[in-house]
Amino acid sequence: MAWTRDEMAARAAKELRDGYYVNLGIGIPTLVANMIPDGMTVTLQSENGMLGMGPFPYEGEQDADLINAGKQTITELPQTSYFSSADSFGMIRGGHIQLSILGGMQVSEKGDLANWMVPGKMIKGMGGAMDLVAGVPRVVVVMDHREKGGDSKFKKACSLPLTGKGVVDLLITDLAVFEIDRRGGGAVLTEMAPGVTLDELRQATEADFRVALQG
Amino acid sequence: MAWTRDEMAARAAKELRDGYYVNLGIGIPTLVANMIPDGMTVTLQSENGMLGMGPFPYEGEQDADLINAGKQTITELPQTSYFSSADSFGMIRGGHIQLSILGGMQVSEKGDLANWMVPGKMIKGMGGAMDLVAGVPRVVVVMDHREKGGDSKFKKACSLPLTGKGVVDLLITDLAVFEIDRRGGGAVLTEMAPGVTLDELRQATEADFRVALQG
Amino acid sequence: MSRKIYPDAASALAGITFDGMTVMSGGFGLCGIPENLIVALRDSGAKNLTVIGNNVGCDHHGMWLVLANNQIKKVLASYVGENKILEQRYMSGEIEIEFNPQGTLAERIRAGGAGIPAFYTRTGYGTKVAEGKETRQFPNPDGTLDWYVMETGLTADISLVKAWKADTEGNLVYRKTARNFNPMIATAGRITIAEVEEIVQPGELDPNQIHTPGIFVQRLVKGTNYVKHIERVTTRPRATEGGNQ
Amino acid sequence: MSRKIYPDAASALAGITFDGMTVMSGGFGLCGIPENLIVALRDSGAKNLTVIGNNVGCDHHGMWLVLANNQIKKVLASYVGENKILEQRYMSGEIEIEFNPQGTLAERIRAGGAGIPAFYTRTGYGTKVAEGKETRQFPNPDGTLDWYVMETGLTADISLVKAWKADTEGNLVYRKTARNFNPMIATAGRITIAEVEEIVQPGELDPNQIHTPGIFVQRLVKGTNYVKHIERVTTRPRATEGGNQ
Repeated sequence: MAWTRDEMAARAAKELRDGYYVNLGIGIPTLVANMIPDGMTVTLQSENGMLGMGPFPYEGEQDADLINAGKQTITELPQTSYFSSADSFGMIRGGHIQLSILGGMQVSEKGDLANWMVPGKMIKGMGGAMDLVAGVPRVVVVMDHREKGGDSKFKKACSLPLTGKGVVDLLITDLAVFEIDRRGGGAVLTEMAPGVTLDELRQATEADFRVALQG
Repeated sequence: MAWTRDEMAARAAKELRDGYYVNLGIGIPTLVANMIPDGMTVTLQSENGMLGMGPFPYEGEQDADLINAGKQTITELPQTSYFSSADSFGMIRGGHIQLSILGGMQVSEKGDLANWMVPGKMIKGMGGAMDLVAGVPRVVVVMDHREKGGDSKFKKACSLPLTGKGVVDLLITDLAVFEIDRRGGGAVLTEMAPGVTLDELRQATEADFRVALQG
Repeated sequence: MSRKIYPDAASALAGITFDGMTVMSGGFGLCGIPENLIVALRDSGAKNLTVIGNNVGCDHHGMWLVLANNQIKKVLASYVGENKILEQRYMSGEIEIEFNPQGTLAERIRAGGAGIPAFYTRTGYGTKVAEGKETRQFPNPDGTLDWYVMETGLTADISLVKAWKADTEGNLVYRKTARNFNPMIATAGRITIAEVEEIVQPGELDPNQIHTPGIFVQRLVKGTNYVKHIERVTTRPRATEGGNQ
Repeated sequence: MSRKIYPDAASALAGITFDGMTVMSGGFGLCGIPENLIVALRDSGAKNLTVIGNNVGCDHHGMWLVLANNQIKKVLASYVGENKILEQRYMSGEIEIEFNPQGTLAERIRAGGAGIPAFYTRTGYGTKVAEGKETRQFPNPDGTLDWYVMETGLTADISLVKAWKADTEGNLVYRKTARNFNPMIATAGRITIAEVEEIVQPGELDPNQIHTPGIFVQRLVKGTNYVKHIERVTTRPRATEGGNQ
């Protein structure tokens, strides 16, 4: 049985470590913010210029000058700091954010990621995604395993234009978890959703992968 | 009769314009700070990270956290702002400082400047001089016309290692004032100290120059 | 001391706009945009503009007003969603869009203002963004090599920024995430115009805490009638008062 | 929340120094130098250091202490005057000095911290500084071409910075011109240690006014016994009280 969105986010949350500075993308990754284990200090970065992102404001207390990268109103925390976009991406590109969790359209077995454009459709732009995957030392992608039509989104090579080449370290889908070697060493299956069989997974997956299931 | 240090500084002060942001080097250029005409607003930059440099503090009020690029204690003004060295030189390199007045060891007729090292002697370093001459759109050099031994310091080509190539717009010496074309168009004599004759000046000068004396 | 101050946005833009000019405008989405100056830019009628900013407004707000008035020829941005007119004109070829990764765009603008003509970044290597650009390898601290893309600095004929407070010298302070692209854009304009919510006297802002020194601001105006439209109001319910009593 | 705080400078450096490491240290002259951390670096005994900073202390002060203790092999700086031991060892070839223009040094450190492996600057073109470096032309806005020098980013094994105040998260605020190189150096260390005059609780510093966000600070210590030696005390006489009465 495939993992739910919340279960995928919960699996991504296991990548958090005490003291980490983390950037969360839009969609399922946003749910990870609510799954930080008690007693663990994790500081959330918003690439529009904020460290220490707090929860949504109470109704009526929203501040137009305080939004996250998804343009949602948020709040500050006692340890919050604000800075410019140049300083924000200096932080990101310089490798100071330990972990980035973001969504994807396609991931390849070499760690390539496509998540910003579909040829022939309106291009909205890559926003900060290309900088995040290029700069953050550990990148986790959370996405459905298959297209609605059934095609595998975990591929030998991405067919969509890339967001980054050799940038994904861990892929979490609704069916399984794969560790990927950015330097071309291939993908390794480490976990499967309950009830999913290896045969079913191979059927649903275009990418090659080795199997090293945990405990 | 040669100009005094104060007279050279006063001539340099004529280069100031209302609203200018200006960087003054150590030595004679520092004197220019006291010669800003009444009613003219000139903001002084100190490249260690300050705009709006005020006068020396009253005795006993010096603050170790408030120095200029010459490491002298100074004061702030109501309009003062502080910033990092990277931001300071971004300002300088980006052409935002309108005028730099600094000392020199040698200037060439092509606008080359040497003012940071003498081969065989201890090198102290160029500090911010190379950035200033490379970044500021108008560079004025104030220096003695001759070495103590009598050799001309305004030369066909600098014999000392350069601080910048094609960077000087105006040379003020104790004997004369020359406009210089950074792009290789040569030097033009525009003023002479009182009592100095053109023959004497040519004797004292290695550089070629045209003559277009003012007024 | 107050020679930088103009009575309103229209007069602050008067005499310096021209067809074909490049304009940078601060803001992230609609957060921290120079609302008054954008309206004045629309009213100036200047055409064939190249507009540089993270976004180009969204339907009915911000730089969309200039777009809808047929003044924009080319856009450099990182994200242009929620903007139907732009979508139509881009698909029809009427408007050219150069997509820049957000961090690359921010750094290109900083570079332009800081006299850096070009720099290298890993961002975009191996993607469409790197097509036609110089790429090369540089060593990591551990001796391994990575590939990088050369990106160039950006400057503008006019930069429009929005700050929270200014003093009469043009020293600026931004508020919360409304800072975003404004500080770099302030440095990259041949002429930079700042609009602010409040103008105070020199000495009222802490000199230790100026975000943009006045040297970068040539013209200053106090904005009026701020809308500060929020694209996505997200809130949580307030716990019922006295809940568990 | 206070896991970054160490009881003193010696413990903040314990276990992370090693022979041959690269150390960056903030300050301009003796203004804004991490006095306590420099003493701890000397006491660590780590040798063959490469030291990066605008200066290397001056006689009997600052990084001079580490120099006099024979721990430095190489220096990257913009100015090293007023330092007799350094002069002797440089002339005798015992110590290598790589002179960097001050702005280039500041930008190289910023680049190192910001993931920029290299950039171009006009500074130093046609001088000794450009020897052995790549040079190339880039266009100005007016279409003319200028020559530029390629400079590379700098990082360090350990960065030592001095700030005025910190909160327990490592957010830093600097004071006046004691800021200088400290903010960039804070970003460029694999491990950055900050010493401050005062540590406050989160929320006591204005989040709008943090100079160095805590993400850059791995270790934090409250310094003691600040000397803040002034190299050149320059003052003006106080007008006689009641002067003209």
